[in-house]
Amino acid sequence: MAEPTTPTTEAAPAPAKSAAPAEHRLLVTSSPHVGTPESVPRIMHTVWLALLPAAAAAVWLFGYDALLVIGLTVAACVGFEALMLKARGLAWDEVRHLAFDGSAIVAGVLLAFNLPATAPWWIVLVGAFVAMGLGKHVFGGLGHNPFNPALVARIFLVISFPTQMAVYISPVDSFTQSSAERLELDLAEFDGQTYATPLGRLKDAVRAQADPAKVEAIRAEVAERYPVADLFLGRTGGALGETSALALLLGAALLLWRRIITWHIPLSFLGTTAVVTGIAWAVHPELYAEPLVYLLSGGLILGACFMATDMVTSPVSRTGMLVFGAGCGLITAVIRLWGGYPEGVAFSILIMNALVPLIDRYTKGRKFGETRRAAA
Amino acid sequence: MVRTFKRGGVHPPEHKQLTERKPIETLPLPKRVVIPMAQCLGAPAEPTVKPKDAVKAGQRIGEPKGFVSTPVHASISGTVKKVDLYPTAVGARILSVEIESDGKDEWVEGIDLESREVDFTRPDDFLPALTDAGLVGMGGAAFPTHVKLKPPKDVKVDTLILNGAECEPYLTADHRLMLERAPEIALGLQILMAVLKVDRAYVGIEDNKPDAAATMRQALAGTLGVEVAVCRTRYPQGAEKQLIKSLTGREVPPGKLPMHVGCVVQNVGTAFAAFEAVARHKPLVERVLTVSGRAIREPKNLRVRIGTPLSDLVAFCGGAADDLRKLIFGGPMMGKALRFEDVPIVKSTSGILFFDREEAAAVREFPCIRCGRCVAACPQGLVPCDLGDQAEHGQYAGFADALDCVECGSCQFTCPAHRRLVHLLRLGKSEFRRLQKKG
Amino acid sequence: MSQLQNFTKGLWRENPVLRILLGFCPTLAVTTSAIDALGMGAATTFVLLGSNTVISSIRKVVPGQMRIPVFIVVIATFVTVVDLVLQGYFPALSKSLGVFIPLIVVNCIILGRAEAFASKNGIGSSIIDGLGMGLGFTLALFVLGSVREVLGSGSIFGMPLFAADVPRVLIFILPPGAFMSLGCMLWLMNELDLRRKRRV
Amino acid sequence: MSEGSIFSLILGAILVNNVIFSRFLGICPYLGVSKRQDTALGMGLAVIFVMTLCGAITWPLQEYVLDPGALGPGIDLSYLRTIVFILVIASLVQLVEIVLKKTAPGLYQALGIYLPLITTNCAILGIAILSVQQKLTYVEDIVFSAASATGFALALILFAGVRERLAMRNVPRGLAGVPIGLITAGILAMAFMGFAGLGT
Repeated sequence: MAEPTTPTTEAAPAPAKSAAPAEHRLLVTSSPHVGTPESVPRIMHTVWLALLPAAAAAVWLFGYDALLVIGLTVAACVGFEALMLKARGLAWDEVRHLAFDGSAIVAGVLLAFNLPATAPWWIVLVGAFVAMGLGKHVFGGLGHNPFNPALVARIFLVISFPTQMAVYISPVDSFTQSSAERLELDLAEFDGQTYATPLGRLKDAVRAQADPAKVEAIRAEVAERYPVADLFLGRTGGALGETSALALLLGAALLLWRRIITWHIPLSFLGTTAVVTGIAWAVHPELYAEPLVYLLSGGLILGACFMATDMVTSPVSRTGMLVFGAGCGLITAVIRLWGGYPEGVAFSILIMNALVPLIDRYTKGRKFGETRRAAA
Repeated sequence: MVRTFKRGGVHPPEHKQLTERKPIETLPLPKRVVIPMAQCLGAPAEPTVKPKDAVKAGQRIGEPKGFVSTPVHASISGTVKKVDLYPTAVGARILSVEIESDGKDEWVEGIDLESREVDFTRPDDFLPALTDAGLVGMGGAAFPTHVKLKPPKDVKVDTLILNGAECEPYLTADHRLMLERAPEIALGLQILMAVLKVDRAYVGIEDNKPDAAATMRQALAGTLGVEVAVCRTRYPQGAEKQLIKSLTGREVPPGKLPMHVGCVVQNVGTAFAAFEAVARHKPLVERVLTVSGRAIREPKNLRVRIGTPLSDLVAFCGGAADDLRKLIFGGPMMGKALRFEDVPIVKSTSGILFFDREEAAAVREFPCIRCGRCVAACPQGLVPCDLGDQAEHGQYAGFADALDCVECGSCQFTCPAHRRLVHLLRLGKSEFRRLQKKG
Repeated sequence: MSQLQNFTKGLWRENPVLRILLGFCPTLAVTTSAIDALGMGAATTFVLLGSNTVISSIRKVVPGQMRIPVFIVVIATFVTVVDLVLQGYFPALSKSLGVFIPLIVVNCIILGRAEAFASKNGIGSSIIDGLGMGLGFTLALFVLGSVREVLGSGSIFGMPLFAADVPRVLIFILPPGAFMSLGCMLWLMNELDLRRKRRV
Repeated sequence: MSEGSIFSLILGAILVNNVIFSRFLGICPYLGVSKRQDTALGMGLAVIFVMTLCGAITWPLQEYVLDPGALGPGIDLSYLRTIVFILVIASLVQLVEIVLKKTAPGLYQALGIYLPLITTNCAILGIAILSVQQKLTYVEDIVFSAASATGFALALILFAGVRERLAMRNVPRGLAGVPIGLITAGILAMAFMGFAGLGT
C-alpha cells in the first residue's frame, strides 16, 4: 500500500524544530480522518456469500455437474481477471490484490448461474473471457464498466450458441447423477425433446395461439408439471442458479440486512413485471399465466436481487433505482409476453444499464436549500 | 421531540467516552506563548508591539485591519521576545508575537476575572465590547463574531441559534463547558440576543449529551423565547445550515448565508466568551479544548491560554504514545492533520487529536463502484462520486453546482472504496473558482 | 509525394476505414462474408475511380458554389451504373448487398476524396488516389469480412473450414459482432500505433 | 390497415430493426455526435424531423414519377431513383438548415457541422429507399420513416449517455474513442436483439 502523502492543498510548512521524538513519522492526509469499516472487497465477498444458498440449491437440483460448472466458471473468471490486469500493465502484487477483491468471484458465480447444467467446458471459458474482457476490462476494470459483466457474457453466449445454451435438464435431486445421464433420460421421456422450462412452454402456448386446443393442452401441461410450490423451491428446469426462488431470497435477505442492496430495485423490478403480466393475464387468461408463475420462473428473482442491483451498473439515487427497476420489469414482461425470446431478464437489465447515465442525470435530487430544481 | 435535518448525514463512532466525564482542567501558565496575528477569517491584525515591550495579559497587541478582522490580545504577562513568522496549525507560517512569561500573570486594568454582572439596561454597549474582545466563532470556522452580529440593514434576523451540537467525534469541550458553565453561557446567550434584538433562540444539543441539555435547560429556565432543543446524534448536526434546518425547518438557499433565512448561529464557546467580554471586560485570550485520541496518555478537556505551544499540552497530558501516527487539529471529520511541530493553540482550536497506528490506519483505495452511499450521505444533496470523477479528469464545469459543499466529509466517511472525495471536491471547487475568475 | 506513395497511402497510412474512420456503414453491414466484402469493395472502388476521374477533369469548369451538388450528381451516376450492372450480372451479390449499393452515393469516402483530392489534382494523380483509397477500403472490408465469416460461419468464401460439430460463434455474423469486430480491429491498429510511437 | 400492423411497424422500426443496431445506417453521425447528451438530443430531433419530411416527399415522387408507368405507359424512370432522392434530400437539408438558423440559433450552433452532414447521413437516404422498396402505403411510409428516425434518436441518446460516462472512466488508451464506442455499440446491439420477434 502506497502511503498517502500530503494531499493538503496548502503549502506544507517548512520543517521547524520538532517537539516530537524522531520516530513519530506522522501521516498527513486531508480530512476526514475516520472512515467506514466497509470496503469494496468486503461488499464483493458478501455478495458471493449471499449467492451460496442458491449454489447449494443448484447442486441439490442438478447434481455434481452444477458444482463443476460453478467451480470452473469462478476459476476461469478469476484467472482471466488476473491475466487481463497483468496485460494492462499492473504489477503482480496489485494483480493479486485486485483479482481477489471478490468482484471476479461474484461475476463468476453469476455467470455460472446463467448457464445450463449441461454447459460444456468451452462455453464456460468463452463466457468467462467475454465477461472479464468485454464486460469489464475494455472499459477499465472494476467500477468502470457500464454493463453487468455476467450478463454481457450470458447474452453473448445465448446469441452465439443458441442450441447449446438451451439444453436444460429436469431437476434430479441426486448428487451422483451427471447431467449427461439425466439428459439421456429426459430425451427418452419427452420424445427426443430436452426438458422444457416453464417460460419456454408458455411461449409455445403464445406461438400456438391460432389453435386454441393446443394452447389449452400446453397450459394444462404447464399447470401440472410446474406447480407454484415447485417453482418456489426451484424444482424446475432452467439455468443453474435461477430456479430456486427460496434460496435466492435467502441470499437477498442477507444483502438487504447488510445494506449492500436496498429494496428499491428488486421491488420495483418484480412489481412492474407482476403488474404488466397481471394485466396481460386479466385480458387473456387463456393465453398467459398468472403473474406469480412469471415471478417465480426464469431468472427474474436472480436478476432483480443480484444482477439489476449491481452497484456499478445501476443508478446512484433512490429515485433512479425505482425508475431503473421499473424499466427492467417492463422490458422483461414485454419480451416474455410478446417477444421472440421466452426470457427477457438479461436483455432488460442490459438495456437499462445503458440508460443509467440518463436516469442518473434526470433523477439527481434537489440540492439543499433549492426551492425547485431546473432540469440540468 | 428529537429534531434532525432531513437529508444525508452519517453516524461515525463517537469516541467521546475518552473525555466526556473529565472536568475541564486549567493548563498551568505557559512559559512562553506565540500569538498569531491571523486567527480569524478575514484580514490579519497588525502587531502593535515590538521586541522587549512589556505586556500584560489582556493587553491589545494586534489592531484589526478593516471590518472583517479582529483585534488580538496578549494571553499572559511578560516581555515581547520576537515578532516574526511562526509555523501554525493552518499549515502556513504566519506573522506572530512571541511573549516570554514573567510568571506573574498580571492583567490589564479594568478586567475583573470574578465579575458576573451584566447590565442589560445598556445593550448598546454589548457589541463594542464583543468587538474589542476579539471574539471569533469558536466552533472551528473562526468567523469574526461582530460581523455576524451586525447583519446588513436589508436583512431581518429573528432567531439566534446556539450551537451545542458538537457533532465531531472525540470532541467534548463544548459538552463540558455546557455542564460546568451553563449559567455563564445562558447570560452570554442573552447578551447575543440583545445585540441582535431577537426574542427567539434555540440551543441545539445532540441527544448523546442529555446531561448538557438538562443543565442548559435548568440554567435557561424562565428565560422567555429560548428553547433547549435536543437533536439527533447525526453528523453534521452542528453544521450551520443543517442545524438551522433541524431547529427551524428553514433551508439556507445555495450561495446564501444563514442570516438570509433570519438566523444567526453561534457556538456555545462563543456565548461563554461573550459573557466574559461583557461582564468581565476580558478579551478572548483563552479557550477550552479537548485533547484526545488513543495516542495521548491522558486525554483531557483543558482550558488553555491562546498561544500556548502544543508541547505544553502534550506534556500536561502525560505525553504522546510511541505509536502516534497522526496529529489532528480539530475534529476527525473536518480537522487538519499536521506534521509534528510545536505550533500554538489559537482561538479556533476546538481539539487536538492524537491517533495511534490503528486509528490512523491508512486504507486501500479502490475504484468507485457507484454504490451511491456518498449520494445518500451528502447533506447538501450533491453527487460526490460524479464530482470526484470530474475532478480526477480535470473537468470542473460541474462544480458550479457544488460550491455549497462544506467539506463535512460525510461522503468520504461512508465510501467503501475509500476514495479521497473531500480532497477531490476541494480541488474541483478551487479550480472552478480559479477558472471563473479567469473568465 | 511520389505516385507510389500516392497509391499506397490509401492502403495503410491513410486507410479510409482503419485510419480516417470513414465509411463505417457498409463496413459494418456487408462484412458477414469475405465475398460480400470483396463485392462491396469492388463496387466502391469503381465508383471512386469514376468519380475521381470525372471530377478531376471538370474541376476547372465547375464554379465553387455548385461544387457539392455537381459532385453528388456525378457520384450518383456512377452508383446507378454499378447498381444496374450488379442487378443484371450478379443478382445474388446485388441482393445480399441490398440497399448499400445505392448508399455508396453517401459514402463519405467518395465525397471526401472528391473534395479533398480530385477537385485539387490532375487526372492521373486522382485516378491513382482513387485506386489506392478504393483498394484500402476493400482491404479493410475483406479482412473484417474474412474474420467474421471464419468465426461466425466457420467458412471462408463459402468453403467450410471445420468439421460440422465444431461450434460456430454465431454472434460474429450478426449485428453485434460487426460492431465488436470492427472495434477490436481499430483497437489493434491503435495498439500497433502506440507501440511504434513508444519505440521511436 | 389494422392498428396492430401499424403498432408492429413502429416497434419493428424502433426496436427490432433499429436503424443503428440492426440496419447499420447513419453510423457516422452516430459516432460523431454522441459525445454529449445535449447534442445527441438535438441531432436526434433534427433527424426525426428531416427523415419524416423526407419520407413524406419521396413516397409521392416514387409513386407518381419514378415507378414504371407512372408518367405514362412505357415510361420507366426507376433507375433515376438514387439521383433524384439524393438531390431531394440535399435540398431539403439546405432548407432545414436555413429555417433552423433563423428560428433556433442555439440548436444550430450546437449541431455545427453535422447538419450539412445529414445530407450524407446514409440513414436518411437508406430509410427513404427501404420504405419505397417495401411498397408501403403513404401513411405507413411516413410512420415508418418517423419510427426509424425515432429509433436512431433513441440509439444516439442512449449511446451518448454511456459515452459521456466513459469519458470519466479508465478506458485503456488504445481503446479510447471510436474503438470503445464501437464495442459499446456492439453490446447495445446485443441487448437490442432481445426485442427480436416483438410485434410479430
